[in-house]
Amino acid sequence: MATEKLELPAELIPDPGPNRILSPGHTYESVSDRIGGVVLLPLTKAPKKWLVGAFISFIFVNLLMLCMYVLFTKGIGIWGVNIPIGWGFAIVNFVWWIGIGHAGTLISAILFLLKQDWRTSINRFSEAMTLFAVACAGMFPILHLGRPWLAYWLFPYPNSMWLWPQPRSPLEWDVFAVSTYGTVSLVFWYIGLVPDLATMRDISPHMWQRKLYAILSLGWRGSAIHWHRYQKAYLLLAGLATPLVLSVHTIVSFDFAISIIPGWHTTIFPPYFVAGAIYSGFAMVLTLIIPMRAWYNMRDLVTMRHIDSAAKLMLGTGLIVAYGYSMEAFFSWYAGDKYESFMYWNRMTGPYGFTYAMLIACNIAIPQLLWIRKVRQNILAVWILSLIINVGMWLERFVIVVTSLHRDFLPSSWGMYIPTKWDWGTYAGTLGFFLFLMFLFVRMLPAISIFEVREVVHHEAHERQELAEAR
Amino acid sequence: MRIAASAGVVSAPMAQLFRPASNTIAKVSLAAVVLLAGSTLAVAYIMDRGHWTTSVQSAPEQPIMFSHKHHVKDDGIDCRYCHTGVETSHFAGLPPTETCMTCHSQIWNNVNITQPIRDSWASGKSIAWTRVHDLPDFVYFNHSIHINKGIGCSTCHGQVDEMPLMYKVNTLNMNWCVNCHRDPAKFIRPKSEVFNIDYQYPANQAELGPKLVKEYHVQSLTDCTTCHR
Amino acid sequence: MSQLELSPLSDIHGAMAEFDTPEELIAACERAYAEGFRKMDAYAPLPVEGLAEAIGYKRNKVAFCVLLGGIFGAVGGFGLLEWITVIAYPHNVGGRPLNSWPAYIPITFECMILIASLTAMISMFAMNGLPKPYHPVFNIPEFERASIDKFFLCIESRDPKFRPEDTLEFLRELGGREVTLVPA
Amino acid sequence: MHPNGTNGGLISLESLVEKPRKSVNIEELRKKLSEGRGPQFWRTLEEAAESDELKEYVEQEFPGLSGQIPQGVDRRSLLKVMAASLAMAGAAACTKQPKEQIVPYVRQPENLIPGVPLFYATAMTTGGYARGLLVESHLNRPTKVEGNPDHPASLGATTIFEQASVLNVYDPDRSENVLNEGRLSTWGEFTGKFSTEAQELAMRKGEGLAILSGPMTSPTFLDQMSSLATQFPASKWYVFDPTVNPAVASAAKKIAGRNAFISYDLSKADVIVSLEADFMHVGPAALKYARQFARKRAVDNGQTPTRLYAIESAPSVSGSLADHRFPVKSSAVPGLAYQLAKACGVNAPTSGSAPEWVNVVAQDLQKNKGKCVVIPGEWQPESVHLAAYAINTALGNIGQTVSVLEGVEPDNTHSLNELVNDLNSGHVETLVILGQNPVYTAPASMNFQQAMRKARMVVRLGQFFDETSRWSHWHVPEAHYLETWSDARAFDGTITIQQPLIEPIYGGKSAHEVMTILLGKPDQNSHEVVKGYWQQRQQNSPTFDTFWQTALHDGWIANSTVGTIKGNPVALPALEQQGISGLEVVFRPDPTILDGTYSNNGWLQECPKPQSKMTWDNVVAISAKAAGQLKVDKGDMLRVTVNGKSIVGPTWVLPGHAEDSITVYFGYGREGSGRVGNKIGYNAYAIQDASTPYAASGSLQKTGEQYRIANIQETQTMAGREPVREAELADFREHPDFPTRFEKPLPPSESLYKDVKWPYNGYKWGMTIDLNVCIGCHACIIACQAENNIAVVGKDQVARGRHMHWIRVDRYYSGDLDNPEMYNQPIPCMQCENAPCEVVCPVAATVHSNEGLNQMVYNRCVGTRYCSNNCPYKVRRFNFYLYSDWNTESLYGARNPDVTVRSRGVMEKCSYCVQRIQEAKISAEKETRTVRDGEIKTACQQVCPTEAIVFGDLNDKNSKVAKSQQLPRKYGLLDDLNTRPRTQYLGYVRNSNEALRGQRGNREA
Repeated sequence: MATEKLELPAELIPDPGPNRILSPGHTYESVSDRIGGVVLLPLTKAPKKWLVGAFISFIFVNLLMLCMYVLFTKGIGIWGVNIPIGWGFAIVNFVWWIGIGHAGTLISAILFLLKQDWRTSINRFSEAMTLFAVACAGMFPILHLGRPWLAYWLFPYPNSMWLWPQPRSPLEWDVFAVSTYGTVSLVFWYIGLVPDLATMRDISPHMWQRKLYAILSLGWRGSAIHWHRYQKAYLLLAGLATPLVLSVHTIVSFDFAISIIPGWHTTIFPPYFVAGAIYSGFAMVLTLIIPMRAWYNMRDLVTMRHIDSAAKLMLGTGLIVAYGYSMEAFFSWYAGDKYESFMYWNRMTGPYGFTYAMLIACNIAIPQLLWIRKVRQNILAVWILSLIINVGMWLERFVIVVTSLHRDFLPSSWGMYIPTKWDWGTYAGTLGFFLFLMFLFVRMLPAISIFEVREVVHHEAHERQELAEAR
Repeated sequence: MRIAASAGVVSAPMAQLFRPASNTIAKVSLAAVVLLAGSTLAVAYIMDRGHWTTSVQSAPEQPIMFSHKHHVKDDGIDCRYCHTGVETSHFAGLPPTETCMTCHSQIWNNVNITQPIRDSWASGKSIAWTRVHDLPDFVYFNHSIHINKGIGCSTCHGQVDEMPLMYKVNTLNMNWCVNCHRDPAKFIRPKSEVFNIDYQYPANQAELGPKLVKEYHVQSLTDCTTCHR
Repeated sequence: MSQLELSPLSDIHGAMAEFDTPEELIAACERAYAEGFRKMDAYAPLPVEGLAEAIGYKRNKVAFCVLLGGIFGAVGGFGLLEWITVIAYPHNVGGRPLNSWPAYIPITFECMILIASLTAMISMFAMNGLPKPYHPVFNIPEFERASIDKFFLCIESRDPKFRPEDTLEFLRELGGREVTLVPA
Repeated sequence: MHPNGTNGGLISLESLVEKPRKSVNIEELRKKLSEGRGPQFWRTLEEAAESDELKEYVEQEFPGLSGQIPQGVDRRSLLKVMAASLAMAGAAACTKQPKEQIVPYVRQPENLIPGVPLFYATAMTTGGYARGLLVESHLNRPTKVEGNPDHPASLGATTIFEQASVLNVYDPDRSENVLNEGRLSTWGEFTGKFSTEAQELAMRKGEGLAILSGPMTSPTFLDQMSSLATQFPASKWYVFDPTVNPAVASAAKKIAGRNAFISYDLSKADVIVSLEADFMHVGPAALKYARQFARKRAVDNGQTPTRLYAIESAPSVSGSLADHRFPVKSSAVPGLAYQLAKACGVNAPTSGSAPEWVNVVAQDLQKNKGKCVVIPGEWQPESVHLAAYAINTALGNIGQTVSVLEGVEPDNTHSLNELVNDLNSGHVETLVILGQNPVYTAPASMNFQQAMRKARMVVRLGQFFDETSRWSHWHVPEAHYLETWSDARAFDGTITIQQPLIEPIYGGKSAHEVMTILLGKPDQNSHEVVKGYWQQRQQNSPTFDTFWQTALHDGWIANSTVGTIKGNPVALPALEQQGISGLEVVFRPDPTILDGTYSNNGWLQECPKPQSKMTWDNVVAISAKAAGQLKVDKGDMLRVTVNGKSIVGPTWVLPGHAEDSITVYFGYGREGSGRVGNKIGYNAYAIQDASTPYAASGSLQKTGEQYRIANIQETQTMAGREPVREAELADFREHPDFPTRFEKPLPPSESLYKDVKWPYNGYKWGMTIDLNVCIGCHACIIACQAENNIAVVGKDQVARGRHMHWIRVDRYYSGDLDNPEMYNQPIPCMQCENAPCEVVCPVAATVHSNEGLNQMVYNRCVGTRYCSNNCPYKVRRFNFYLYSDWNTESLYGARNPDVTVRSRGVMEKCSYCVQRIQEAKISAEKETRTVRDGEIKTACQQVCPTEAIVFGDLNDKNSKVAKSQQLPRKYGLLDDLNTRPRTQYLGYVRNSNEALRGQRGNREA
């Protein structure tokens, strides 16, 4: 049923439960209006929670600006990094953000290839999340440079020094991996948006809005042949994005695995980094989409079904991560290398032991609750669990980066890492930046892929028909 | 009864948003963006090597309108008369006022152009020249070794005897240095010819070069620490 | 009717009919194709299985372009690294050989993906002739619902068998509603 | 760049000093200035600034330089200032280089070629005794100090203090003006006032004239003093130096019957017993002893290495190398010395039975009659010195390993105690203090400041306007030893003429010049005084000029050594008390800043203290046991009380420290130092009592406060890894390859890369470090800092783990905490052939050279710090901030023009002194020859007193380094990582005494 006026449905729309990805009774038109309506909602009618949230996150954006200013004027010394711990929060956050990004591509690409229908109403959202997460991640490798203004030296370009980057370095691989990942995610996201932009063009009340969306939609008119090429291209992109998403975190894990530092030099890193990435990614999706579907009263579009599946996926990837940890521990003992075994012992019982304990709790122990159906059905529980997992995955990176570095080979050069207020500020800043972009996104673009939901409507119509015929 | 309608903004049903021409505009503007990006890079590339950046060919203002042309070509003064350190030091050396005065206390000793020399001599204050061949301070260039291995002055400094005012003929960029360091044979000359400004590379440089390189035991040093310490 | 006679063929883009469901549209298209119409296009707010085929669309070249893009990216990427490390400025890096090919695989792979994906997007839009903000079909007010909930078939005047009256009539037969001519 | 190497060797400075030179006439200037007083001074200055020399004076901080240094050339070839801005711009894309000025001389000094450094021979005195030096000078700026290989007290090495003294020359906090009661005055004004004073004094035969100086051996100065004594018979000369224990001299005097110096020859000593003597680190002959000890300790040539017993309270540098260390209270040493004497057959008035080990040591000594030596501690009372001499006599060591040399110090001097008494009794009217800073350094019990104020006129000659100057009527800025003429003698009498390398930057004056005023020749400058003295000493012989030139050139005057004289053992006086019962507080000068002389020297402040490796503070060192009892740990504040007075300092648990004994260090808690040295640490003088100056009984309480100590090595145990490998002599003889004996061979490297062999055909630089002789004196650290323009980062940054030293000396303990084994391990860059750091650099800022150097290119570095993470030795240092001081112009002068001054955000590390390698290669190439072995010395190698570091070309089979890397004792640090380090180590061999095995912790644990 179509909304008469530009308002969110007043009455609380019920959740159709864990078996349906869409409430019954939706038509092509109703989905367009419900999803498009959110965007066309005048600011005055926007939910208060949205305003508050956007404002708070904007404050944190400014905090980020402040931190960057101080960083660039004073130098990397404002952070807690030192010798031996040359990498601190910057790299921890980098890996964390990149990991979060992975859920988006996973949902939109891999689940697409696997024909998982429940991805439809969350893929757009999580693709956006990917983009913004990668934006945050991409910041850190530059910020953490001693001379960030020379970051362009990492790109191969002809210069009067005849010098080029050094492609044996995993950091150089990162440059390519992250920039490729960012670009491809953007392409993927935009292509998915085009038909919906056309819809927005046609349902916008204001001429300027129509013109704007018209330009963004490149004049899409839904021609059958266009659709045909479109779907082919989308399929291929999905096919390309899938190995990409795996490669990116593999390469990020190489940043550590390629080195000789005990605790870094590990062959198990790539698989469990990827799993961990998806783990944290889904956690973040849930952390964001649960409040959002409540605020915008979209329980009929983002249903328990989505949340349930996401929760199950977290449980699965979480177990892979757990396996990773245990393998690490096992090898450090089995390899019989004195540095390795000391490293792990120190990781568990050393000065940073508490982080390891917390990590195990957040990433392995607590999430086991997801085995219980009741927990998966309880929105609040799932949301809290997703938060815990986010924290846990951040701790994992902290443990890997810091506890491995702070006591490596020569006892004489062992040291401690104490994050400064600027470390925390920058991290909080990127969180704000990320959320702020998300808030803007749900305001300005259809946060759910309209045309794909239409397909769902179509399929369900079919099924109903077939049922009828069957009877 | 659709959002647009209900909002009552668009009374008349929507017609075209754009004129037919806009199709062309759209495509052209896309092309323009690509071109713009490309040309920006091209410009940067050119600027990087251009004279404005490298200040090649531009003679900076000097306290004295000193003419190498006059002193070298007309008067036939040898480089080493003023640049005394060139064979022994990394720094070729700049003539002290004393050196100027050896002649200019006798000749041209009352014209304005040489006034700064006499002032410096009287006041004991050095003459502040503007560097023409100026390397970044993290680059360590050693004149003496080049001179001793048969690299001529004019190879880097050009036809100084044709320069009324001193200017750079080479960029002194790293690629320029490395170019020779990779294959000195192209640029080496007999030691006897090092200070000969008018030296022309012989036709058989292809054979002569490698021969000299061997004879003078010239290594083609492309290690970073050759210049950066 | 009357203004139709006046307007010469060149002023007409084609004849358009509106349908409610994909199924109707496909049926209509197949009929039209059977009728011998070739220059026509169908419009839908969602991708519809078999619609393109119904109006006689066959070869989709996107995949081929992407393949080329991928190959170019991979070769280019690996070539660049080889050139950098072996020819441009050979360095002894940590005692590794100049040609440390295993270390170049990640970047090669990324280059492949990057170029391939960009080709996918560009070729798709290029072949679809987008961006195209102006198109005659937008002249029909109802057509805005083509991106919402309605399905359209447009037989274009380019088609040799196009006769305004007959074609409109034919479209009505097909069960199309709001059948109109589309001014060019 | 080695003096005997390429750069024309040494020449005298005279031509430079004496040539006519237009420079700022400071006298006129000061006259002008003296019109303005105090606050108006600056305003006056600006107003007056139109006059040329004033402009110069204002523009350049150091007028003295103005005539000599052409600024432009500086900017280019020494300051490297632009490095920063260019680096910021990347020096790559689209950076237009800013215009730079270049300024030639007006009159170029002969024998000076801009760009080629010169070396001048001179000497620095510590406690009055000279150590010969060769000082490198760039355009008349001293930049680096090296030892003079031909000088007996140096032998080519130096201590940290000579190295760091260069920095003092340019210290921006040095006083620049003569001050009269704190108001700006001039040298002229002072000369006037002081001459009149002198005349009055002369009328009273010098009644009430007191001169206070440090120990002096300068012949010229002694000559001046003797003429003072004739002109002012009633005047008195007092000598005081907190870093010198008068007992040493007085004991020697008793033994020889006249001023004497007891010197040891360790090259013959198979057994050495140190009675709390840090003989390799402290004292005029320390470097000689260190060299001899090291040579005698060599194990590879089959000789029996020397065996060292150390009896001491706090572990000393020498003690850390001892085969057996016996931690005892400092105050118990006399008693033990007597016991030892008794056991060696000396009639010593001692009762009670000696601990077992004393007898064992005695037996070992007996076994080696004539081939052993007992060295008394420099801080021990006379009794110990007498006992030691008696033992040496009894063992027939005199003439073998011990000799008594004629003293070179004057014997007509008086002590500080006497001065204080004379002041209090009002006998002193005019007090001239030359250099010393008694208001700060005198024991609190003397209350010197109160006493000093009783004098009518106090004249202070000092480099800083410090505690003493503040209470003096006149303050005269003192010239640094590199700024003025003088002379001095080494312990064996060798005389060195000290020649200046630079005009006094801050217009400082020398002691000679102050004396000339008293002697009525106010217009003489120190050059005239010194040269004059020598002319008349040579009876103006015609050959004087050649004599003078040679003396200046060589850095020492031929056959100026003193002869040996006969000494007789003195009957040992009875000991007043057998050590201090209860807690003993030991007073020592700080290992790196001494009595406070160097407290404004950033290099030395940041130089880790030899034992604790902590910086920027003085601590209260206590034994592990005591810490356990007091329940304190590193950083817990302790209140130390010595008869009523108390100070509060942070705990440092010093393994191997004697029980019931704590050590406090002088030199900190200052007010009158400068921006570096003020307001850090506690002032130990405040509880020092003149009656028990070096060891007093006291008490200790925990205050409960915490204090942050900045130390550069947190973990000092080997944690199961074996960075240092050692063996007993016997085991070594059995298995010379002990360090690598139990090492598993590396697994066959299975790599995707075909086994690449990079040919290092040309030079193949390598380094060997002999752990058997490294005494951990840290000279290498400071030498490296001076040579490579290494920045000082300050306490906070050190505490955050960001110190910048390119070479560090790791200290490891093993065994029992109360008396552990101690090891020193210098760690420069290993220059790995498979360098892990290089592979991970994304911009190729660190790559390998064809000679196997692990090159670090600052101007290419973007600062990812991955290289440091991946360096298993953690030898890389990072500029987290802009550490190099770009603002203090005076400090530019101290920089080595051949090394880039690093800017913010770049990585740096040991380069094997690549600038020296390049210089040597270039000069060799010019002569179309290859570099000779020993032609290149790295800074750390050149300064090392024990020759523990060898550097050279591994491809040259006859080079010292190639040979040393053939030794079976050789091993690579963390070899199992297959990094193939070029820096290799030689294992540590302990020559312990069977009878005492396990006396010193059990190594096996």
